[in-house]
Amino acid sequence: MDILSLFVVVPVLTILALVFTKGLKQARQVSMVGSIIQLGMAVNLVISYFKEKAINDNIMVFTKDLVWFEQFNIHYAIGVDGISVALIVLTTIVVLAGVFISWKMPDLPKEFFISLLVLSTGVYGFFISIDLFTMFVFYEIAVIPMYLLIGIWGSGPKEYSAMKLTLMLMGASAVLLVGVLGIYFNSNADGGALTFNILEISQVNIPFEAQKLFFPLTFIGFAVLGALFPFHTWSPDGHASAPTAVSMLHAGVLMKLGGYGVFRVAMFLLPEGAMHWDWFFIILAATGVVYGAFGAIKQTDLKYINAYASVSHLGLVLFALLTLNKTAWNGAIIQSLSHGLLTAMFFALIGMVYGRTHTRDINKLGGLMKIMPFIGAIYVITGMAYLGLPGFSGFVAEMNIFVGAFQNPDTFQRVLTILAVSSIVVTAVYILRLVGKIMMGPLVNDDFANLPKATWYEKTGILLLLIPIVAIGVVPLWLSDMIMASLDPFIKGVL
Amino acid sequence: MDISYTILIPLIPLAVFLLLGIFNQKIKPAVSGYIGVAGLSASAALSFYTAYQYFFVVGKESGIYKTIVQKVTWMNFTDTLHIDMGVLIDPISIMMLIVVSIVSLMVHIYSRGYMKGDDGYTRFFSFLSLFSFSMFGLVLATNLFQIYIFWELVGVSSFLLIGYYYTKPSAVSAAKKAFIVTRFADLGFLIGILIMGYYTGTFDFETLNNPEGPAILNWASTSFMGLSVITWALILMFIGGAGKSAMFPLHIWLPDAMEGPTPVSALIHAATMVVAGVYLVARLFPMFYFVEDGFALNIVAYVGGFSSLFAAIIAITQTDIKRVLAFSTMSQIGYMMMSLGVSGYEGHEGVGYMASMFHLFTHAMFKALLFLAAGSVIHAVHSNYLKDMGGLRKYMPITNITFLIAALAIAGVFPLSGFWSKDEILVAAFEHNTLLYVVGVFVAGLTAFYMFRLYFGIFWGKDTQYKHEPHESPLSMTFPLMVLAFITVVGGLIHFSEYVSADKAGFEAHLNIPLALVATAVGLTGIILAFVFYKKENELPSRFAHAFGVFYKWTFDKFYFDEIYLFVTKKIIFNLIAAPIAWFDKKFVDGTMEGIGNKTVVISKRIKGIQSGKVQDYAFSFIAGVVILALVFIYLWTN
Amino acid sequence: MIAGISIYEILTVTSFLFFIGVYGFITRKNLISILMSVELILNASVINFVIINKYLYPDVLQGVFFSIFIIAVAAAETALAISIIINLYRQISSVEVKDTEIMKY
Amino acid sequence: MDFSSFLLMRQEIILLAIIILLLIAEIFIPKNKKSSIVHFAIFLFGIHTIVGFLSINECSIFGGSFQTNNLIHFFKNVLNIGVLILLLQSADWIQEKIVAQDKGTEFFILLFSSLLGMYFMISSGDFLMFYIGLELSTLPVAALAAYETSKRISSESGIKLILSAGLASGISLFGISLLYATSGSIFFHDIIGTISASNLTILGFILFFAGLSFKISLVPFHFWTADVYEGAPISVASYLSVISKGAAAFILMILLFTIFKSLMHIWENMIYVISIATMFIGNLFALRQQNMKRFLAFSSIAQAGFILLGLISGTQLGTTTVVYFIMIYIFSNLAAFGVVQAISSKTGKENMTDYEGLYRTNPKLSLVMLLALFSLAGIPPVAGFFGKFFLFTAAASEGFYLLVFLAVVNVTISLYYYLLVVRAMFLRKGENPIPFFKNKIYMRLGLIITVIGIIVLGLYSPLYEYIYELSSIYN
Repeated sequence: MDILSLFVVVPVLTILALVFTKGLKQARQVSMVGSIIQLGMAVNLVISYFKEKAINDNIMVFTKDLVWFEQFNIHYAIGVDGISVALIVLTTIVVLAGVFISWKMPDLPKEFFISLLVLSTGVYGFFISIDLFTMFVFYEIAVIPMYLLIGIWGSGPKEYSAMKLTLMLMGASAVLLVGVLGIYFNSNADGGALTFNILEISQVNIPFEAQKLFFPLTFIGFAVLGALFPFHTWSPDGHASAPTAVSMLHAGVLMKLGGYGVFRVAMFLLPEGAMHWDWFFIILAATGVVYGAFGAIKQTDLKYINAYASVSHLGLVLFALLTLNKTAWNGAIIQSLSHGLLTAMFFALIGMVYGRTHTRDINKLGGLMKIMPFIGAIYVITGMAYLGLPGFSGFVAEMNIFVGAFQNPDTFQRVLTILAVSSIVVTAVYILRLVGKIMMGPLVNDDFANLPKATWYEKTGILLLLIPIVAIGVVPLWLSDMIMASLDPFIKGVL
Repeated sequence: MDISYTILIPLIPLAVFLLLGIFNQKIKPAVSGYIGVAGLSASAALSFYTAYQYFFVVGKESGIYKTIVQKVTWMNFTDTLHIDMGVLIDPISIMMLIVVSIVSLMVHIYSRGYMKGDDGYTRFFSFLSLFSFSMFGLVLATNLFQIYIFWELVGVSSFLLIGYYYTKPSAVSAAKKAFIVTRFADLGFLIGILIMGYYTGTFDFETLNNPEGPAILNWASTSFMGLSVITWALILMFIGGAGKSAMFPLHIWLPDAMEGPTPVSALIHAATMVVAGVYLVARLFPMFYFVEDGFALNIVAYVGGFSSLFAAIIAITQTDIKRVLAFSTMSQIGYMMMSLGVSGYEGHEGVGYMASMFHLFTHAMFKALLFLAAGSVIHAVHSNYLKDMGGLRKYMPITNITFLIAALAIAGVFPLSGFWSKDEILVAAFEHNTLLYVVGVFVAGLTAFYMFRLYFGIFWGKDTQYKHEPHESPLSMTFPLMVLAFITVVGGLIHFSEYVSADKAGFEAHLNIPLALVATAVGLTGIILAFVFYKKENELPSRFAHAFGVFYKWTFDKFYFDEIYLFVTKKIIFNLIAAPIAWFDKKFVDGTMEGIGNKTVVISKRIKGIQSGKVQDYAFSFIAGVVILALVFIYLWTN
Repeated sequence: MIAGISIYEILTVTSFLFFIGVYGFITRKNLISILMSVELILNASVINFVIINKYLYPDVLQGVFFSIFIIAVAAAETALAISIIINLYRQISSVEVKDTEIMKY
Repeated sequence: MDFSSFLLMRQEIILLAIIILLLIAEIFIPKNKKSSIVHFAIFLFGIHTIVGFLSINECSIFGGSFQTNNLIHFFKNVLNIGVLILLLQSADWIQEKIVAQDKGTEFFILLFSSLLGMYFMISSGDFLMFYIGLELSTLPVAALAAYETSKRISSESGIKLILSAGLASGISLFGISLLYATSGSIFFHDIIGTISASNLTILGFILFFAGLSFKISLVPFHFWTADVYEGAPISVASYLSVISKGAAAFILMILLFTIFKSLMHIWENMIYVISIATMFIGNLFALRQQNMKRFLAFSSIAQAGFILLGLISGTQLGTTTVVYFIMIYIFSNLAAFGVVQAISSKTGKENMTDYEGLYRTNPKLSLVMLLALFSLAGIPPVAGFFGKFFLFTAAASEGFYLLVFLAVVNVTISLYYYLLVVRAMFLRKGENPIPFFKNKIYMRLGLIITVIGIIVLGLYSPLYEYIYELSSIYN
């Protein structure tokens, strides 16, 4: 078994093992073991990646290619570059943290963990695929468990949110499907065979007319998952209703599929289309950055705040991708990682607060720092990291994006860049409002005075996320260089 | 020369911070106090050692203090642009090291007494260490991005410390305000950095500040709206500096920041962090000076001058002693800015630069002293307000004396340190800009007046009856007062101009006797007026207040700037932007998506009638379908 | 071949027959009548087959055979339909088409 | 033509033999042992299904009236498997409800006759054989629909089916007569040579097409579907929706790709329009159905719209994808109907609200339903996704991107109502959930086979390759 396929096989085996478990205890232990194995594999992958990269300068390493549907030239083709490695590591971390956070899952635990792992299988598969078809398959596998996860284990208007989320995402993937087919049927433009293989298609000069037509489809198809304005409305409702671990996984990992897909498929394969449509989508993305931030100011539900914040932060990812600049791209990938970790952390914390106080309304919360110092402190730290404080991953990402975006002397793009940069102030406003309201100030509700402190598994989950956030923030060089090195093939397309 | 040991200066407080932060719950308060003081002492010792090495052993090379840089790449942006982390040693960074380490150490020691018995004792020390780390890092920064990084970190330390009493809503909102206002200013800073990075291709101070270097020589190559982009960058960066240094109109956070514990006010909001803006301008002084003939520098000068006047006027009417000191700080920083703004570059021309740095140094000492003394008073009477004080000289002799020394220093009375530095500033202003000179002198008078209003109000004035008899603070608190008082007395005697100058060559500064006399006279007038008004409780102040009428009220309400900001944030941003966006999002964006869904269901309901259950209707549709298909495909759509 | 009558006349007749059947199917109220209308439609086709065979392609008897089969199948169909109608009548004592509308929307 | 050529009709003959055997058995099995007829029928049909997999030669007998080739043979096998699953799923119901009324044997005989009709229909080489096959496949089903003689809706569904079918076959016949008029032959291979796009031919084609569309229930010829499904016994509805529809779609495809090939410019547009209409109407109606059978009826209408996407390309790719999709569709829909059947025969409940909380009481059944619905909706990794994706690929290969786009919009709509069922089963707890029950062996076997099919058909690519090879004759 090759190093990459394991990422699909191990979760599947874990799922099979879960089928035979009974009760919460067994289920969570099996999931934990499975997730820890995944984390170990991820670490191993990073090490092997650096080793392999030293002797192998292909775009993708660890490639493997098995014919699947010969007639369509569909292959099970896998391979990774620095970007996918980074995102795989992110996924393993968030999944493991998610398992810890779900340690006390009262209702249908087995099914919960199975769904969670199905989702992660889809995500892994998506990140390792270099075949559009396989990628699409995994994409949908990753999205559909959300319906059950939100619908069964969620809270509030969960049925509505689950349906909305699923339909919007699947609607997007439907649009994407047209785009994928369009790319496929133009992949013989240079006279070769039709192919789904990303690397092969990237060598083909797809006719401009086709690129113009299919770029928006592909872009929107993926970007909806990346919460592109104005297709983001599934995300606040979805996050608000989802159980903690699902919010974590969804915002932390699943939404990254959007940005990754935009980059890996839409922009890599249709560079001319990207340049043609750039002006339009970059307006949407920049609007999303500011819009999401302002949207977050007004919300009173913790999860809504975070969901809008995600719209803003992921808007920044899309914005960075559309600036067509290597530094900004680097920033976009780091932002994906950073946002993944941070938002997962936020959702975990929100889950802990909610689990204790049973409310997410910030007007009903206050002064919690005194009662749960650990959670409070981490909340403040996460807030600070979220608003781009140096020393945390968010800063590294944002600076790359801003510096990169600024490398284009075009006034139009400058204006949008400054607009996007200004979001850091608005971010500070809503984050501080949040932290100030719920953690600081006097205790608003005396019932809260005896709430339990954080438990060991909660702390473990939190630390799992915190460590990489700080690591990226303090020593960004290795990550930044690893990603940067993988960006060259992309930049050739648009320059 | 190997200066890598200087990296320890910031790293030791960082280690202390991590230690105290992570084991917050486990460490006994007393121990954490000692750890904090010990850490800072080590840093201070290293700072002094570095200063000694630099100024007297290795720093000077052919008459010029060289800039020593050691750095490593932290992150790469492009082939040319990257963020480095390292240390940069030159006269002003050394000077700042000294300032920060002395004040910080004193505040650490002081806090052991001041904060005794507080719940968050360990937390407090860990935050102080975090701040010290950040401030050292800022001071030692080698490039724009590094300074920005630590700039943000001091901002957050400030946030944490202002909000130290986090259960107090006023403290929380003050902390938020401070952070958001400075963050807003930092936006300017960041954009400035981006512009600078793009057009000069570097973030390094060395390259940027080289008068012969490309950054300065090519300033005119690109322009935007009539000004060089570099000028724009400098202006934007100055906005960042102005935010942190509480220059008008970004000053509103500073008075509120007094919600933090008093040692914090002394350290952050008087001596060190708030002068970061001055330091930034000084750090980039060659650029400010050479690019577009000092256009940006003029802005610095006027903003500084105006702020100093504005703050001094407000300070007169305030009744919260910490707020008076806060406005005083703002006023004095305006002074420094003004001084930088009127400075030249070479030799004696650069007296403004030197004076500004000198004043930064002396001001840090006496303002920290003032705050700590005020803290001592507050500690004793448990109130911030002048009305609750009076006649305290009998109870707190040491505090009284040290406060008096500091007040005299800030009023510019010979031979205290404030006299010397203020004099140099006025000299610089006199030589370059008469208007600003007049402002400077007037502000000097105002300063003397409000400081002594404060002094008399606290230590003399009415004989207040105290519930608990106030008593002198413990040694841990008075010791720092005495140390700082000592520096305040002797600090002026340092030949500052030999060490710190714009062109780094050093020059001989002379006392300009006439100007000194004018300044002293004005200062003494202020003191005497205050004496008349406030030595004994009397009717004069309220009569004068009446005489000024509306103007007094405006001043008392700080010219309604808080209200304006509140209006902008609450009414405009919150109600006119965020609320409509939230509404728009719900109704339109989400509404559209919902609408698509709902419409589908509605359509589905509407058309249910065609499935009528009547087999004849079905047959009719069948036939109609056939007929339509036949008509369409035989006659209309035949390709 | 019928003297004096061309294929057009006969086809016109069968078309009329066809449409009468269709009209009847759509308008009659009684299930039996509707069934008869179906028979009309089938008969129109039957005549069509025979006539086309006779007039246009007289050498092979495809049409004629086809019509025989149609008649046979139609008989089966009618028998089946009648039996279902009878069963329905047993339950609701009616053979009106309006009584077969309980399943709708 | 010697006697051995009858062997080429092996499947038809065996099926006929089974019918006769059942008739004989009906006579000889004593009244109190009538329930054994179910085992007997299933056993015989199982044998028939297995024997069906023996390969067969391409042939054309009776002067071209009857023809068969590997693809047709393969498709017959698919139909066999479908019917076998159907029998397994309805065995309990037949035992309990039908045999009790002493109508068990007839049920099988009618069902097999209908299947026999389909064999002849898809193997037909001329319009006569086609017509007879069509009627043979329809009329017994009408009888079956009205099988529950005590239920009014069953009779109503029977009468609706027989009348609509009569009308449809009448119109179809009229069309055939016109085609006969213009081409001079009822043999397909003759027609291919003479057909041209004259107005009369087109009219004839449209009339004929309408008749066949009735069976596939394409809009606007679909109205009978929901009512008949609702009223008919579940196994009959299931049979109509999968076997009957699949066979009709298959023969439509063969006819379009062979004799009407030269009219492609006409039927391409026609199918384009009808496909869109069918998908939208089917989905929009399915949205608000509460009765599971009605729900599945409209869902199957929408699925028929998707099948047209493969037809429209008119290529080997199209043939393959259509056959592949129908096969997957048979498994998926049978799984869904199987669950409905299981629940209905135990509790008599057929409404979506009755399914609330099903997962908590009957997890396995719910999972089968989940897989089936996901497969119908086209969610990977179950087979439906592959089927749909390839259909879309076929349409896109000829440049029908807009059609594909509208189809994927419909996939999203359809996902909505499939998820409504999932919602009822999994998300809701339900005040009065269906209590746990254990299925009998036949039902379990029937469901397991469908589940295996749903999972394996998509992931196991050689099957697709195999169909592709078989389809090369319709290139």
